[in-house]
Amino acid sequence: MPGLEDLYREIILDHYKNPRNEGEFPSPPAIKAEGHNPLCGDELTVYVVMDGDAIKDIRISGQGCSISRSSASLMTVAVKGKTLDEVDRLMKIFKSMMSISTNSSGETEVIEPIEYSEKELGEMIALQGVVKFPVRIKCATLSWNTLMQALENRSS
Amino acid sequence: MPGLEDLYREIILDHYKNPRNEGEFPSPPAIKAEGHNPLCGDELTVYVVMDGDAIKDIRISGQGCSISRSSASLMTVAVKGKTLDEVDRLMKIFKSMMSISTNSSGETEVIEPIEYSEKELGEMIALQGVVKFPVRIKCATLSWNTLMQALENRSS
Amino acid sequence: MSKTLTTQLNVDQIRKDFPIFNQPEGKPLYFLDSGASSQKPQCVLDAMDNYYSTTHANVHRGVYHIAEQATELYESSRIKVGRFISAPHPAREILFSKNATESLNLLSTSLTRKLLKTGDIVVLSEMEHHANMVPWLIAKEQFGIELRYIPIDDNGYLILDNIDQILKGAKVLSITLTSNVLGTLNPISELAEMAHNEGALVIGDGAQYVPHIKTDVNTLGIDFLAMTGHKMLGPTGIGMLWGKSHLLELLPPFMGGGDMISDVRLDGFTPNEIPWKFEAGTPPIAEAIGLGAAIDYLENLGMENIRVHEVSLMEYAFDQLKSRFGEDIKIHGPTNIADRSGVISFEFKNIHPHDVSQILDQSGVCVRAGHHCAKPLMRHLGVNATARASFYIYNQQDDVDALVDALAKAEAFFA
Amino acid sequence: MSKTLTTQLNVDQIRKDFPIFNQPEGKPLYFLDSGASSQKPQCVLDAMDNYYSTTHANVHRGVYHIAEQATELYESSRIKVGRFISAPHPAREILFSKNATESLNLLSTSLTRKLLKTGDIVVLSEMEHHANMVPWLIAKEQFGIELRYIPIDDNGYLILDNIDQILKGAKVLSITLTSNVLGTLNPISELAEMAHNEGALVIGDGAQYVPHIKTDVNTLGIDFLAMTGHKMLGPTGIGMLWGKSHLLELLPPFMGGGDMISDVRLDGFTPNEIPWKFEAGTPPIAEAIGLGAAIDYLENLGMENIRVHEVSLMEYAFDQLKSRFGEDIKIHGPTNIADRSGVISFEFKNIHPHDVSQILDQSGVCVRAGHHCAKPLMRHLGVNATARASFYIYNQQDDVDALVDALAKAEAFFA
Ligand SMILES: Cc1ncc(COP(=O)(O)O)c(C=O)c1O
Ligand SMILES: Cc1ncc(COP(=O)(O)O)c(C=O)c1O
Repeated sequence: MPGLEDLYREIILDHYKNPRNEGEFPSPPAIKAEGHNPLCGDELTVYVVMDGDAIKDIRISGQGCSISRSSASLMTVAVKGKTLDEVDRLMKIFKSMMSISTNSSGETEVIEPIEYSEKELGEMIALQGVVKFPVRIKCATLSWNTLMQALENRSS
Repeated sequence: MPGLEDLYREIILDHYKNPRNEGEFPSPPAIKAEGHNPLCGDELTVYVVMDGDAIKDIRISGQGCSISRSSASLMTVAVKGKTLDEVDRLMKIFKSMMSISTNSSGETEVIEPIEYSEKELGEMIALQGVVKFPVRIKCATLSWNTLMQALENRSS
Repeated sequence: MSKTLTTQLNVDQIRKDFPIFNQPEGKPLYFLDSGASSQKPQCVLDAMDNYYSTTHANVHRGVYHIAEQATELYESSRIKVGRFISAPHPAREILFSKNATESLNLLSTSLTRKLLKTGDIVVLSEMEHHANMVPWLIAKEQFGIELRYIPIDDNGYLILDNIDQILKGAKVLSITLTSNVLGTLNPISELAEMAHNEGALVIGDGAQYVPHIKTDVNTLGIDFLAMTGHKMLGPTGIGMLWGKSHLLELLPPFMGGGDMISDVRLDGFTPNEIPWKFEAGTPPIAEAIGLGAAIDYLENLGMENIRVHEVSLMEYAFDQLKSRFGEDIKIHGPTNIADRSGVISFEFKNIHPHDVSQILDQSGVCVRAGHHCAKPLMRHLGVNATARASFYIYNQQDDVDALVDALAKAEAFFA
Repeated sequence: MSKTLTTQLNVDQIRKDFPIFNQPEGKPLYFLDSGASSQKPQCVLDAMDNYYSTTHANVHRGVYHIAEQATELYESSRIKVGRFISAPHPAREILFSKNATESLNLLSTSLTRKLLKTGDIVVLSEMEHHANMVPWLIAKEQFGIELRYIPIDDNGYLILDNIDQILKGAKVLSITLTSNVLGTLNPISELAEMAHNEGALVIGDGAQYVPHIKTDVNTLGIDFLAMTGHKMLGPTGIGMLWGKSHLLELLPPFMGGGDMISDVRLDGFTPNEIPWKFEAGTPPIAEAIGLGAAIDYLENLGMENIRVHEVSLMEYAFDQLKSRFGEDIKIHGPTNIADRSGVISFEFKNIHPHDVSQILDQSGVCVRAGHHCAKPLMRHLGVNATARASFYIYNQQDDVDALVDALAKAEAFFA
């Protein structure tokens, strides 16, 4: 059985206790999406302010467990200022990291794992231990899925 | 495991090979009912000619296994000439004999077992061994249930 | 600190019967999630293994000996279930399904096929499990029935002030005997009487009740009772439904297939007699047999003793949790333990239930975290999730102590 | 007389794995009723016992370790099932139900809720098991869909002369891959192609096929496949349904309850993602795990080898029965064994199948007698019932010999 320290790294606890980019933006103009985790009922809302092809600013509000909230916070830091292509790659990298147990846990999303360097992950690497706790993967991916939803809402 | 001789007594084989009161009556005036065994799909039709309160004559047609057909044949012999009250008692006696394993086999009909002497059963006692083969009880009771149905059709 | 429990159960002895508590290299297992699914005693596993190893065959259709024996075992489990809840006609009034959820879907479907029409009113409560809510929401979507809900107050009790109004004209009242989140024991026989006075049928969801409290459908005064095997020491894959025989006879079948018919033609079919009319296809044979063994085990302990044991554990737990954590722990539902079944849902400081559960797990303490399939109730409570500890026959003071200690660790961890 | 079988299976070894064939004081058991339900190898019982003894807990909802492990085991069985039939997306396209019957009811209900409307045509065949007939008869009764049947000829083959006509305008073709009475292997991929050309969805009933013949849903070319665990060495209480993912996504849920929702409000609900959308309530967890072990066992033997073994047994049986009883035995279905799966339905002299089966039982020979849940087919054959012997991996020449000898005894008894 994997230990707690695999799950709760210092970075995670820090982002949990001091979440970055928390709050709301008026929407519109900000694009917005709501996501929730059917396992526990946690909900969060993502607000994105675009600047052309890039994410100019992002905020997140809602409730959640330490994994869900720290992952959201880490995500905001990672994507702010990035172009959509960069964000897409980050999302794929993140999902690849999370998908290690995709098959055996029967996760719905079958993402083709991609090659990446640890450096690209930045602080998000702290979430690596989550894969040893398959039930929590949904907590970690909630914010990403909601961001993707927001970006899709934009195009439609 | 009970042996074959419990099930297939000589009397049974005799009534199976030489069924009494086989055939049909024009209906009306004869009252008639069709019964079938959902287990195997066997079907039989009972024709009853009443004389006031008594069964004047009875015939049976259809297909069935040795137990079902011999029981039907034995029944016709037992009820011919009897009043409805007598028939009702015979039916209850027969069901009591069959109901020994009623509960444990989950039979649908929960008949209050009644007291009776073996003499009242006559040749029908040959069917006593059927209770050791719960699945076959439905074969043995098919003709009786169909007769009851016919008598009910009459009153309605 | 170490008040002793008031119990007739020999828990040490009981735990020996459960292989999961006796693993060779087992770390301690403080299993406080029987509300989700109970553990199984060896005798239940043995009953199934024995069956498979000596006399497995499909039931109802075989003339040969082992098929007949399989049928006999299967049908006698039906009777055991019936007697367990004092059903007037055990052999005819118990149906086997796959879980309580199917039992409730069977009812909602069968009732809407025959007895309910557009605009008819079905009354539920706001504390229902999704299993007794979503089937009715589907019926609403499909057939236009209307739903009314009995609200709940801040202490987790049903608000009965306007109950006359709510039940007025209702065709069905479907309600849980006890809440899987709050633990509230609802006043079923009173509600049933009121509903019957309105001409409504009454369905009880007994999933959380029947495993813990001596159940008599006659005194409950209801018409149907849904149950599930895996929460009462039985295997997964089996649920039960009790119904009054004249109602079961009236209702049309739910699923179609083998065994539930008396005749099939290319253009129609005639249903079988009850109870088989409601059992389409090969039933959960081994599971019924395992459930029968579970019922024997429970009856041997005595359902009254089980209740006393659980109440005593609850008292101890309330005591310990409150004295250790005071205002830092908030327990949902009635404070009067006599009004509760053995579940404790709580909020602990500001720590998310997922995190609570995960940290408790490190100490071998298993509690559930989530919405407990009762999202409308969660919304009422103003939370997304709670942590929930629930008790059963194999739990003891140790389990409560471990829970309290592990909570203290969680407190420290997230401090 | 003693032709040897063409087989890669070591049946002596296989039989050692099945406790029912190794009972201490066991009389010989010639089990020829696997078509109704197969026996179980020890490894299947062990997988379930192990699960219950080490890591049982309810799935999907628990954060703690044993709940997580239970979920992992349950979900990995899903993937095993998917791979076993070459499903393109094993994790998303396999649903667990309680039996093949539920799988088919799920489809008939879900399809009528969304895709079918009054007057829409569903095509079946006249050789369907009640499990693939009664659900559609219910849908007909409830929603006014119309049924057409592909007829069968005297040799037990589908009559395809007018198939264009029959499929014209059809919305669904639901058909068995092989008849549980006649043994006929139907030309599924051809039929599927024709049905697809008409824009119809194609459902295969694989209950009698998947346990015996290597199955690849892609080459079959169908859209849905219903299966059942207990006929393929698995436990009772579990069925499976494969469906193309985009279709499963399109279809509304069948039953409502826990786990199949993403959100529930007092006035409505949002379904979960596939496959869970179709799994309401606590699923058959241990049963899925047992089924996983059964699939491992079958794959280890090799599905191709199993088919060769059964064909060889059938050849031997046809040979023996015909040479011993000549015209006194009438075997239904195709005479070409390559066109058959391993079931032999027969009439023997004028002896009623019940009596045949009962007398055979005295010699330890288990065959089924009855209408085999195919009453319309029985009517077509002009009988009320047949006796049926069916083969599986643990059967051998001995079983056939015992059948023949016991039939001779029955002949003598009723002479
Ligand atoms: C062809 C066919 N379809 C469906 C079924 C139904 O299977 P189950 O009873 O497991 O639902 C059977 C088995 O009886 C069958 O032979
Ligand atoms: C109150 C209540 N009703 C119904 C259910 C559903 O039981 P099952 O999942 O066995 O169908 C549960 C259990 O989760 C429950 O707690």
